[in-house]
Amino acid sequence: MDIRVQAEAFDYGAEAGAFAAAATGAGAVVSFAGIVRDRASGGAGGGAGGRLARMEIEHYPGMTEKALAAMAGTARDRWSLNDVLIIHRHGPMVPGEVIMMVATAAPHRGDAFAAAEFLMDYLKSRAPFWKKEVTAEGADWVAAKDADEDALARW
Amino acid sequence: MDIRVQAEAFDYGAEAGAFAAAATGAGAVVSFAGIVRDRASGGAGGGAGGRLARMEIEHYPGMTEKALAAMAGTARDRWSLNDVLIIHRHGPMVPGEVIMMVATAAPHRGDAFAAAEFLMDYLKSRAPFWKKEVTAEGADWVAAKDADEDALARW
Amino acid sequence: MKLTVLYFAWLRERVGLPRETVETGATTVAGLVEELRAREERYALAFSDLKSVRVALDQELADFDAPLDGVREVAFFPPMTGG
Amino acid sequence: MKLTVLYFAWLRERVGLPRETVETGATTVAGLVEELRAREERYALAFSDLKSVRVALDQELADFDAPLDGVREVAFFPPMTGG
Repeated sequence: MDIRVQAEAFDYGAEAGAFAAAATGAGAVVSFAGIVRDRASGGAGGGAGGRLARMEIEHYPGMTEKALAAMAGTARDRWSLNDVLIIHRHGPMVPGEVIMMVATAAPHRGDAFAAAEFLMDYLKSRAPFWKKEVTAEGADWVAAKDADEDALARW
Repeated sequence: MDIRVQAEAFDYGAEAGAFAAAATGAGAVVSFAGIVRDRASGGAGGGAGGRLARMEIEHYPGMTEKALAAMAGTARDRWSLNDVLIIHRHGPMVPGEVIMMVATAAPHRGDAFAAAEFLMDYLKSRAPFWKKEVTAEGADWVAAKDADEDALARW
Repeated sequence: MKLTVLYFAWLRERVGLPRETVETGATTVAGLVEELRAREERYALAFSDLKSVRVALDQELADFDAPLDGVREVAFFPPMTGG
Repeated sequence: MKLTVLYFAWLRERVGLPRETVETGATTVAGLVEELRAREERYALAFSDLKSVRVALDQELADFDAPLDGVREVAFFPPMTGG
């Protein structure tokens, strides 16, 4: 299990490849990458906003690591997994940059998919990160979506 | 959309990384890698079998490419996707080698996950590939699992 | 009618060849299977349990009651195990 | 009782600082919020809509009616938007 919270950019392909290569005995690896889009989310409505100049992610040092470790632990208790990787960046980043990734390795694909989706749903709404979007019109905190909160109900 | 059926090994990390980098405008990339396990599947029961020496995958040249392209097309019709990648190997391979990968890029993570799972479920039971496992005791064709057939019902 | 018939995986092994040209009067897949079964023991063995046999007509999955009208390539194989 | 209080995202911006030490007699999070609101307009503004405020006690998510007994660090922030 490997959990990293960092300002530095990372190489998604290299991380996903190394994770899959290290997952001895696993038959299935699922990985997710979240990427900075080129349009702002458009506030609470979630509609397409203006062209995004950059994104800034604030987090709560200390709590972030604990929250991610707890989520990964829950995933390992709940599904049959060989390994879990979470990397999440904070600080400024521009469109096209990878914000974060989650990877799961399991003997069977159902477990790998379910655990990855579970981690993403919890990470969206229960890990202390806050996104701010900067466009030509100014800066705006991204509003949490009801759909993201609702997604937790399925687990 | 990129679909490749090949005997040659490929670099999962490099492919996943390049796919994510090329997915302009996507916020979410999901990738799946299927890896040769070190134990045989144990026949129709699906229990753990003996130590796997190698796996051989037979396919139906011509139909394979058409079937994968049709599945990818259905996924693009059904979900909002920026891009789809499928690579599937045939021929002999040893434990730890990557058999195949699927990657999906979408504006939102729900679409990327659903499309990747849909493609995996269809690929398992509707693409003309057949796995043979070779152990010290001999060679055996992998039996299709009822669970894989049942998984199609959810789409 | 002349058809190219393909066999894959254990069907190929039981029949003993990967492809052959078959001259048939059958109008459906089921009729073709009956003709093949009647030929030789190895065909009878390959087609002994049709629940474990799938068929594709011109590279599209089909049912055993599908007509062979206009078909050029018939493939028989076990349930697929890709991924 | 002395508490370290942290603010994140727009709560930090409205309050105007990321952390402070607060001397309080409140026994619950809700009591602490009332004290802060009464201090100055910027606090009243930050806590004007509690439906948009989340709280963590010693780095664990908590409710507004949670007791402050033994707590050393209280953090206020908007709903999280990670991933």
